[in-house]
Formats: sequence, structure tokens, C-alpha cells
Amino acid sequence: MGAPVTVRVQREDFDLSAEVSKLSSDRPDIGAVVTFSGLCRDEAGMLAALELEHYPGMAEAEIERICNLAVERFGLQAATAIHRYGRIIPGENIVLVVTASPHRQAAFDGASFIMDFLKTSAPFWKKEHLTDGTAGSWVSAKDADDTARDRWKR
Amino acid sequence: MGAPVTVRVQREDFDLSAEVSKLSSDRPDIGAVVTFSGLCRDEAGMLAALELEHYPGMAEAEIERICNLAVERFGLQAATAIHRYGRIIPGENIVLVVTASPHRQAAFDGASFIMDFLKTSAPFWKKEHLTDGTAGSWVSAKDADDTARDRWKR
Amino acid sequence: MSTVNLVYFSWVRERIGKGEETLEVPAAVVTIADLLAHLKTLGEEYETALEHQNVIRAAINQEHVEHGEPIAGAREIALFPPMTGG
Amino acid sequence: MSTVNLVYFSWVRERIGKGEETLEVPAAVVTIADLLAHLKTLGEEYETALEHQNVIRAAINQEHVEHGEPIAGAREIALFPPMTGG
Repeated sequence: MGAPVTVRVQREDFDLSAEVSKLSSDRPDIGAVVTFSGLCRDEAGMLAALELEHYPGMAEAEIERICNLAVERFGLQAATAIHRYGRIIPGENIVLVVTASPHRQAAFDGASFIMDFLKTSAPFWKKEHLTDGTAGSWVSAKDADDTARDRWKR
Repeated sequence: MGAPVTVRVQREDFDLSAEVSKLSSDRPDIGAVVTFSGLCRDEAGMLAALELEHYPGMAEAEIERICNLAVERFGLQAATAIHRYGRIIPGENIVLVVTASPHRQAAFDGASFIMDFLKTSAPFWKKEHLTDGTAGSWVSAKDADDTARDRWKR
Repeated sequence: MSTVNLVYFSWVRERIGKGEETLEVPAAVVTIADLLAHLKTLGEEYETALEHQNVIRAAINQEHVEHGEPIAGAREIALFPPMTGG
Repeated sequence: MSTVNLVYFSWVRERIGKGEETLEVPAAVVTIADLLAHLKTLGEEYETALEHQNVIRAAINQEHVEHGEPIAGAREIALFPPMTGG
């Protein structure tokens, strides 16, 4: 049996402690748990909200594929990834990644790997709504995200 | 004013969500929060408990120094580190590190840096109590931890 | 002619003006690249949406594919801009 | 002679058999290395505790120092094994 991988794509928020507990309780072989929470920034007060569009079905499948790659590559004991969609306001959570392993480096690398691939491969798109009332525009993909992903090539 | 650094050395457990909330609420400029939780492993059922000894005063000062180094080096918006002492049983938390930054890489690097230096510089010592009733022995420092720390040299 | 089920996301969806459609395409349309070229003949909205053809990403049956990928047998073909989640 | 306040941790504490003490040391004891050499003359428990002198870590006034550090003016000197927290 492989390590347990949990993936959810949902409109509602998530609870960090609850997700960590689900993944690590009754697992006294786990020594390290890393979480990454991605939050909506207010861009110095200019951003009213992000609208997150996703490709239902493929979003879940793609994140699960990425988590399984991370589990195998870093020997993770468990991995959870939750991505929200819909309207998200500054300060709110967008994405959560949780990884568990016996030692810290694998947990750090696993979470970082999942985020780098999720950014560039999971079918989500962000549209900005600005505080001046305009619809703003679709967020552009960043070269820096491709670079971050490519450092995992081997 | 520098970024807020919170350090606590305590006997009692901590709550992950509460610590993340304290650090990130009302801070809509934060885009990424990374947490690291170090847990007591049961060593395949051989370990009954760890006893954590520390150097009061120096432990807090040393962790605070490390957190401030990380804040400055990675441009963190906030950092929290909590280390427990006393008797800790398998599955329980030992240490928590939380870092916040506008972008994910700094938050990952900051948390990893703090853990690598905390392991090798913060005055804590672990003694093992085994399930067969023997007191076990003091955990030896690992070369791998020195190596992990030294990769941050520049 | 063959039938393809298309789905669009983000500004590709907005510019084409719909989220999905089923189209008949000529037998000469073999790959994703052929499909993009064909769609651009269908009207200004497609031309605008697919203008910078090399930035358009494609998925067949919910898996990422390159533009050279054959579309034969695809249940669902998705076209969208580079992703910006996370 | 001068007075030093010493604190011990982990197996250094266990082997010496106490967590802290105040000692008078000869004026010739200038550095941490001198102090360690002097302590080893005080009895078998010190000899055992400090046998592998190069693995012993020291702190003066709660800050890490090397063995060459002078101890003059130290309010508190701590001796302990390599740390294993986290």
C-alpha cells in the first residue's frame, strides 16, 4: 500500500490543525510535518478579491498525480493538498499542502515540490477584482514559477 | 521595526492553527505561511518517551537569535518558534516553527534554516526512555545535522 | 468529419464567449495544432482567443498534451492559458 | 585564584553528578581549554565527564564560545555535549 494521499478541490476554507491531525494521528512513525498555506494578498490595498476558476476533475487528478510523484520521490509517509476555488478575499487561504516523513528534509522538499508543480500544472486560473471596482485582469503565469519547477528536473 | 519574532520554550503542547493565526491575522500582505512540526517518533515501538533537557534562558536567546537571522536573510514578515521540554511521548509535538513571507520560497527556506540551526545550536538534549523499562541513553548529535546547517554558509 | 467536445477556461473561455461546445472538424485536423489552426478560421472571437497560439495549453481527456498530440479518440479536449493556481 | 559559576547539562551533568557549582580556580586558568584541563584534576567524575574534551561545548554568559575563549569576567560558564534538540 502506498502512502495516503488526500486531495480536495473545494469552495470552502480548510482548517490547518484538523488537516494535520487527520494525516498524523495514530502515526507514531512520523517525525516531521511541514505545511504550506498560500494566502490571498491585498497587493497594498489594490486587490478586493481573487476569483479562482478551475477545471473540475482534471484539477483533482493533476494535484493527486503531483502528490504521488512527491510521495515516491521523497519517501513521504503522507501528503494532503487542498485547493480552493471561487471568490477569495485578501487574508483568506487559497491552498494548503501538508507532508509527513520520518525526517525533516524530505517533508520540506516534498511540500516545496508539490507547490512548484501545482503552480505550473494544476488547472487553476486567477482573475483579479480591484478595490476601485474594475474587474482587473487574469493573473499572468510567471517565468519564476517555471524556473522553480525546473530545479526539480533530474 | 523588524518583523515580529515569537519564541517560547515551554513544557505544554502548542496549537498549530492558533500559532499560525496569531502570526498571520490582520496581515493581508502575507502570501505564504510554512510550518514545521517535529514529532516524537516511537522508533518501531522501542521508545516509551523522550526526556528533553534545556538550558533555561540560553535556549530562548539562542532560538531568538536564529529566528532573527532568518528574518533578515530571507526577508520574512514574521517567525515563530516554540520548543517543548520535559517528558514527551511518541506522537507528541517537540518543536514548531512558523514562517511568513510574501512568496513561498522565502517561507520554505526560512523555516528550513531555522530548524537546521536550532538542531545544532539551541541548547536542548534528548534522553531516551525505552519500552523495555531501561533508561536508554542520551541521543547522539548527528553529522547529518551539521551538514544540513553548513549548506547555509555563504 | 469527426466530432470533438471542447472546453475552454479563463481568458480563452471569455474571448471565445463560451465554456464548451461540440464541433464537427474536417478529417484533415489530426493534432492539437491542426485543431487550433482550424478554430481560428471559425470567426474573429476564435482568432482573438487563440492569436498567440504558442501560449495556449491543451489537455486531452483531462491530461496535459503538447500541440503535436493527435486528437483521434479524444472524449474531451480542453484549451486554456498557462495556469496560475497555488 | 578567581571564582567561577559553572553549570552542566545532559551527560556532562550526570557524570559530574551535579547541575551547578561555584569553584575557585587558579589564576593560570585563562581559557575554557585551561578550565577543562583544571576540572579534570578534581576527581574521577570530572575525568570521565570531560574525557573526550574536544566534543565538550561551552557557553559563557549563555553564548556559545570556542575552547580558546578567555573566561575572565564570566558570570556563568556552561559545559555540555553537542546539542540534540529540534
